Amino acid sequence: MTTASVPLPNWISYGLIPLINLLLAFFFSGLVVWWIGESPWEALKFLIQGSLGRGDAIGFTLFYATSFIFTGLSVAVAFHAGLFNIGSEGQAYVGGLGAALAALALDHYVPWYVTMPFAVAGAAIFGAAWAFIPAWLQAKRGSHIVITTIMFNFIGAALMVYLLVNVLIVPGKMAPETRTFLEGGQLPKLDWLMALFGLKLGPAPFNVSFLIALVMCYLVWLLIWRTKLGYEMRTLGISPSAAIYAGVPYVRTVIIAMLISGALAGMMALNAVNGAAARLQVEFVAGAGFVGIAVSLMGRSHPVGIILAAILFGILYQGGADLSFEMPTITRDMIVVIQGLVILFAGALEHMLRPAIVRVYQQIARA
Amino acid sequence: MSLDPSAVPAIELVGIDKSFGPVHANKNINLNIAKGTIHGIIGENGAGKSTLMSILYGFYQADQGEIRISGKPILIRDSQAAIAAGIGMVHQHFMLVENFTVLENVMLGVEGGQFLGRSADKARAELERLEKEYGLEVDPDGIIEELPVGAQQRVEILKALYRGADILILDEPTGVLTPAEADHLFNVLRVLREQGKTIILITHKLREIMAITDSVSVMRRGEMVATRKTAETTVEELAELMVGRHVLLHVEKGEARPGPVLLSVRNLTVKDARGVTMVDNVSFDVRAGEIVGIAGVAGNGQSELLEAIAGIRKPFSGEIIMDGQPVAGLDAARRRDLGLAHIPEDRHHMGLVLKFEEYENSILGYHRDPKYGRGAFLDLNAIRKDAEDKIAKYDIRPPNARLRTANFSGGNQQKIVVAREIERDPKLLIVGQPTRGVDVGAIEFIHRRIIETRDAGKAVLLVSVELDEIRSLSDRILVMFAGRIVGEKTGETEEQTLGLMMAGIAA
Amino acid sequence: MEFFDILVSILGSALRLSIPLLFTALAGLFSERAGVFDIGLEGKMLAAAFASACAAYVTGSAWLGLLAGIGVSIVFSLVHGFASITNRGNQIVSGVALNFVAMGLTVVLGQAWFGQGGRTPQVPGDGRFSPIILPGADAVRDVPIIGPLYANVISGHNILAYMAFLAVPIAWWVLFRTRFGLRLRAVGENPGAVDTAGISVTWMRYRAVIVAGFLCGFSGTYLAIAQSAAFINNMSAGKGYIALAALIFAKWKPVPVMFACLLFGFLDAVANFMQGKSVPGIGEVPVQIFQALPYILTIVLLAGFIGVAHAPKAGGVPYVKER
Amino acid sequence: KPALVYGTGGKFDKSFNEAAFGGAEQFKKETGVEYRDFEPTSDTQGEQAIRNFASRGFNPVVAVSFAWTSAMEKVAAEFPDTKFVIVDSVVDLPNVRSVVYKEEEGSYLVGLLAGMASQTGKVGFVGGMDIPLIRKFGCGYVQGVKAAKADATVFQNMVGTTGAAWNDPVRAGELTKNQIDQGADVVYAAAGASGLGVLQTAADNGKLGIGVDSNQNHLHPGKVLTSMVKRVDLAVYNAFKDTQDDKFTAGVEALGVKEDGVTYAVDENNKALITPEMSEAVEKAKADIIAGTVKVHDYMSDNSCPK
Ligand SMILES: Nc1ncnc2c1ncn2[C@@H]1O[C@H](COP(=O)(O)OP(=O)(O)OP(=O)(O)O)[C@@H](O)[C@H]1O
Ligand SMILES: Nc1ncnc2c1ncn2[C@@H]1O[C@H](COP(=O)(O)OP(=O)(O)OP(=O)(O)O)[C@@H](O)[C@H]1O
Ligand SMILES: [Mg+2]
Ligand SMILES: [Mg+2]
Repeated sequence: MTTASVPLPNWISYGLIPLINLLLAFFFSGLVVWWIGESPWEALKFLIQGSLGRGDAIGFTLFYATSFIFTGLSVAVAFHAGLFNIGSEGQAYVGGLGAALAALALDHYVPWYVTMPFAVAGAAIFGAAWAFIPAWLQAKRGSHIVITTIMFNFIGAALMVYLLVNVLIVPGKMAPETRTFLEGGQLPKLDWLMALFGLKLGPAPFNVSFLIALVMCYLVWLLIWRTKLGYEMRTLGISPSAAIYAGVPYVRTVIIAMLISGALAGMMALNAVNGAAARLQVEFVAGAGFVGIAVSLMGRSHPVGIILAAILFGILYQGGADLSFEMPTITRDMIVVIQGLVILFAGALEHMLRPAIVRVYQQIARA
Repeated sequence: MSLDPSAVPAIELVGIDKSFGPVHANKNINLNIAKGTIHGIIGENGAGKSTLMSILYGFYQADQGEIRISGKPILIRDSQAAIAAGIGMVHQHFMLVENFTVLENVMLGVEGGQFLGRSADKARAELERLEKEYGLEVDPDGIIEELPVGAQQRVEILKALYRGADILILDEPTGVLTPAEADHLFNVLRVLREQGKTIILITHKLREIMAITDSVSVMRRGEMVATRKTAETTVEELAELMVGRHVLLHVEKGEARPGPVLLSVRNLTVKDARGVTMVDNVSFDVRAGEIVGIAGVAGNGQSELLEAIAGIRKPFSGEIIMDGQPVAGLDAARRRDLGLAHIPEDRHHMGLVLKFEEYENSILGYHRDPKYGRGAFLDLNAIRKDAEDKIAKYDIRPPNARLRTANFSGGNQQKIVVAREIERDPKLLIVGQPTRGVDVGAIEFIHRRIIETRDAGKAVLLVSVELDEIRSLSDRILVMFAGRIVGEKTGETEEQTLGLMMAGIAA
Repeated sequence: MEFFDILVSILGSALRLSIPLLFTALAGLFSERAGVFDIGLEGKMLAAAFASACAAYVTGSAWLGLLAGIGVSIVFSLVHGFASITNRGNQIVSGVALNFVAMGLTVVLGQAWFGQGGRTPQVPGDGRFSPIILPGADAVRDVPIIGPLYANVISGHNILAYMAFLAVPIAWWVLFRTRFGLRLRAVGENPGAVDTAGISVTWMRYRAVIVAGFLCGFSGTYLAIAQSAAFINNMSAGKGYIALAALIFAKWKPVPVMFACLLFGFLDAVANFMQGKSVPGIGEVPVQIFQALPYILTIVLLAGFIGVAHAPKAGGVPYVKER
Repeated sequence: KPALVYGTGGKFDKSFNEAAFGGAEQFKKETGVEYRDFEPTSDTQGEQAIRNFASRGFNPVVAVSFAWTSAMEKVAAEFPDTKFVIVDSVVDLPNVRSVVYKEEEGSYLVGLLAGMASQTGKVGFVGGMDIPLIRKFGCGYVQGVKAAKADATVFQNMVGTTGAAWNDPVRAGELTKNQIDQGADVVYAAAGASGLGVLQTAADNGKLGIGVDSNQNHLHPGKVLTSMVKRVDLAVYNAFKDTQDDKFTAGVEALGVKEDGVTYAVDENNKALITPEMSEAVEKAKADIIAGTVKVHDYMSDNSCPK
């Protein structure tokens, strides 16, 4: 008999299965490491030490995690409405413009906590704006959002490079980037938070936007499971035909979902631009938007899951940097491989193990 | 025609068993069918008929059991094997490639050679021969999606014959046919029988069973409950076997006290995606305190009419006036606000979100109602409380508002929908196939609720393909044929008369 | 340098730039016509480029390079098949995943093996597909109009380029004139029909994705050891997505696919040519505009201004018989 | 313990980074002192690598490529007692030595050769990322070409405007092909790894290329006119050496023809291409520059190039 429609308890569906998938992904990553002639265990050791071993390491880990929480939420919100937003990367990039403009405009005159709301708004609005056209095309014209968002990633990159190279660059400087923000344009580090745990943050750019990210997690949770809009998004996401029956307005819901998704992606810039670099740089997103896909898939599109997944990837990114430093034969791109494998196993192959697990479960259930 | 019992049966099914996850669709089925006969299979929706046939055709694999073709046990691993064993099937939902030509569809799988060029010409010749022989005209170069359903079904039959089938399975072939087409089909089947081919005919229409089959089997909830020689049984007996007890589907109900008109439809025309007119300039009224039933063979536009009134499908032209207010421009949600409730035909794809928990479905379509939460937020406690009340009142089992809807049985799923829509106490209730795939207990329960709604002075519009249901519930009956309303009758009207009207013959 | 020479030069460049798109789009054609969407074209191209460069560098033979490219690309296809056909996973998610695996793995291995920041070493002469001067090219070079056209646009490409254009009629013939093609198209429209006709949907789709892998092998190889002489990090640079767009733009038909790819190639060539030059009236246009042009155009086309494109009906939907 | 952080091109890029690697190796050979190096594959890794070395007590920490400028500014401030060296950019901190080259002078020399070698009187320049530094190369090159043929035309293109531009030989090759189609018969590549595409295309089309940073003549023997050698190896070697004999000096160090920081390369691969009068002329130019009688304009001095 087929096992597809046999119900499983949540702790299996949302706990055990993702965990096993994750382990599979790591197993294959280990194979790659072994293939290029290094010891997976050694690698793992460096990875953990490098990401959790010291205060600043943890700081970096959480810094990366912050970015991934934003992009993960971004992907998840769209996902709940049945939309696959691959454009978080570009939306975050353009969002950076909003965040930077706010900082550049205000940092001379006001302290950071005055600038912050404007930076948040700027990032969100620019990010959302970048998601709008794909959303509109999907809703009105039915052009596939996956393709359009990918295209907008490229267009966004071109736009930002143009602005940075020709408009925002500091004359005479080599690198295409804005001037460094003053205190008033930056988001302060969370040394005190680390201090609470007796850790020294050191140079790690772990900053206030982490708290903003947590707030966003709560808001997203509210939106999806506690609001009427969220209910409509989920209905549309699971069963478009039922959504029509229920009178869920398709165009409006799709566009709003994507705007929220884009806004969340945009806010990732707070962490990288206002928090860390204190300037807008070319390619500052550095793939965080794509990591969001893996994070959201791993976290089953639930804020709590996303936080955990984001921290996991934070560990990968920070630990990976250290790893590649200790084992020069393993470049940091190893992370991209792992990321791909996680998406493969936690996403595309999520059902691979289900039949087997269902049988085992039924055995145990009977016994 | 040989009904000699000593002869080896063409088909023997021994202990066939099949489950789809929680659904036990076929339970230890045994069946013999003699060569050169037409064998009917009847049963409620969801009884397991299609599943059984799909197993015989190798589309599904049985979990247990054996299949013997003219005595020889064979393993039918896939349709290839079935075809090789001389079995052909016309599926309930056609299996045609819509943007291919008739010829391409017929050739698919039996192209006769790596390259299409010459073999196509051979196929064309053969196809034309078959068309002549059985009088199944279709244009070999016609594109499927541009053909009427009847023609598409002919293509399905030609496909089977082209593959040299000796055993032909037809799963509810007449559901989509006009009576004329149906008669034509039966003539074809008779010709095939003369040639010694064995035919299995699945249908809901006892009339057809009596008209054409030599023997008939009845399925109920996955089991094969009886097999009879058609000559030796009666419609009443079959009906009783089907639902498992003596059917007096006539629910006792008092006189209707019609009030003011709550729904009036004026010159409504609805076209489907392909631009084919499904509802053709229809006008009628439904008054408070009456049940108006719309009878008709499936596919004569009732579904489209219902969806147009519900605001799910855009009318092409005409007016829909609800409680004195034109609503053609409004979407489903707005119409609900005006007091419309809608029990849709398809609970799995419209009425419910199977992945949701029960309580979430209990507000589907009404989630914006302030009673379920102020402002932008949902008040989960209020919603669950409300859901539990309905569960109690409608005896939905298991009584658990936190259970995934997909894990309720169909009948209970249907009760969830009925409870949600009727408990709104709407001004106007429109109902489609309220008891499809629902067991008898649930059927009576749902019927009673619908009548109570009427007696509470609501207007009810009922669409069903089950004549008995229509007759026992409706105060007035409108008969729909080919998108038109061909006549109006009272609930007491004889089945035969209605049947003729549904066939588009008499008015 | 007057207009005609410019045109010739741009056309030649456009042709060269459209080859990888063409192979890839044809790959997508087979896969999607069979109902398997493939965002992973990008990754397959990249993996193939890397494999071919490595093999060509080690063996010094371009053809072995091609073989390696095809092999690796097919492996990726099979993984995609395993996820989206056998395990009925989300085809887009699977494609995205494979793109990442390819992007990362190529650099990781490249760096580990050659220590050139993920690049492979330069492939020596025989390891590359070098330009072929068609017979008489030099002879007719000076004939006005056709001379330069033949000599600089038609002639002087490498064997893969000519294969690409040969592949178009072949693809058409296979899809519309063979049993394989008939079944392939059917499985992309209504797998149920194929199944009940006694043909294995799974096997059909696997064959389709294998063909896709095969073709991506060519495009990757072209990038690495025909157009250039080594593998470079992420050298596919989004071409896979552009090819996908070209495929949609061409409404899943072989010959239009060719023209779509030529169009995108032309845009790219113009972008290169225009850079630093000023457009009469407008003045100097920032290169970024030209670099973004193919993507912007894609959006415009997808927005339906080409009329609605009808994707294969069963596209993107795993074939599920039993719920 | 000295440490070295390469640019994103990778250690063996046959160019800039490989030159740096050479310098470090030479130091190791002479002194027997081990050193650590790291090859970032993306811009984000540079800062962490530099910091990691510093925090692990490496000294000096040498970072080649302007890409690490801002990273260096940050980290050097964090570790005031560590000596840092940045190549190709200026970081104004008491513990940082900034080594820059007078690329305009080296480019002038190869430009002169290009001008003389060109039959068509048309030559090309393909830059990597469009930044002042690369324009500086182009500007010196143009001056050299004009010095040889006052009426010569020079086509100039940049591969791109982001870090990717250093890594895109395909586009670089297409740009080169364009220039060749327009008549160029010598093309100067100042584009890191993308330059490989330039030299490749030039060679494929029977034209001459000019290499950059390290001696690239051997890549396509007989097809590379010469290479504008930039002695990054010197910068690295000196940095290591000076720190060892603690003669380390912070501040800007500008290496030109005079300091032998930039020059043009002649070896058996391109001997045949350099005619006696060419070498005579270029040697003279070299002398004049050292003597100061020829002044090559530096683009970055005023962000403009004399037409
Ligand atoms: N592919 C499937 N996956 C899961 N459950 C299925 C599947 N097909 C049928 N079922 C379930 O099996 C049961 C029998 O279905 P089946 O289609 O055989 O009934 P039927 O007698 O043909 O009904 P109808 O008269 O409506 O055609 C139903 O409960 C149905 O929901
Ligand atoms: N399309 C479907 N998708 C998911 N589950 C289904 C589907 N069809 C049926 N099921 C499940 O199969 C089980 C039986 O469904 P079915 O419609 O056959 O009801 P049933 O078996 O006839 O029970 P009853 O009619 O007595 O309520 C239910 O759990 C139902 O959720
Ligand atoms: Mg059925
Ligand atoms: Mg049922």
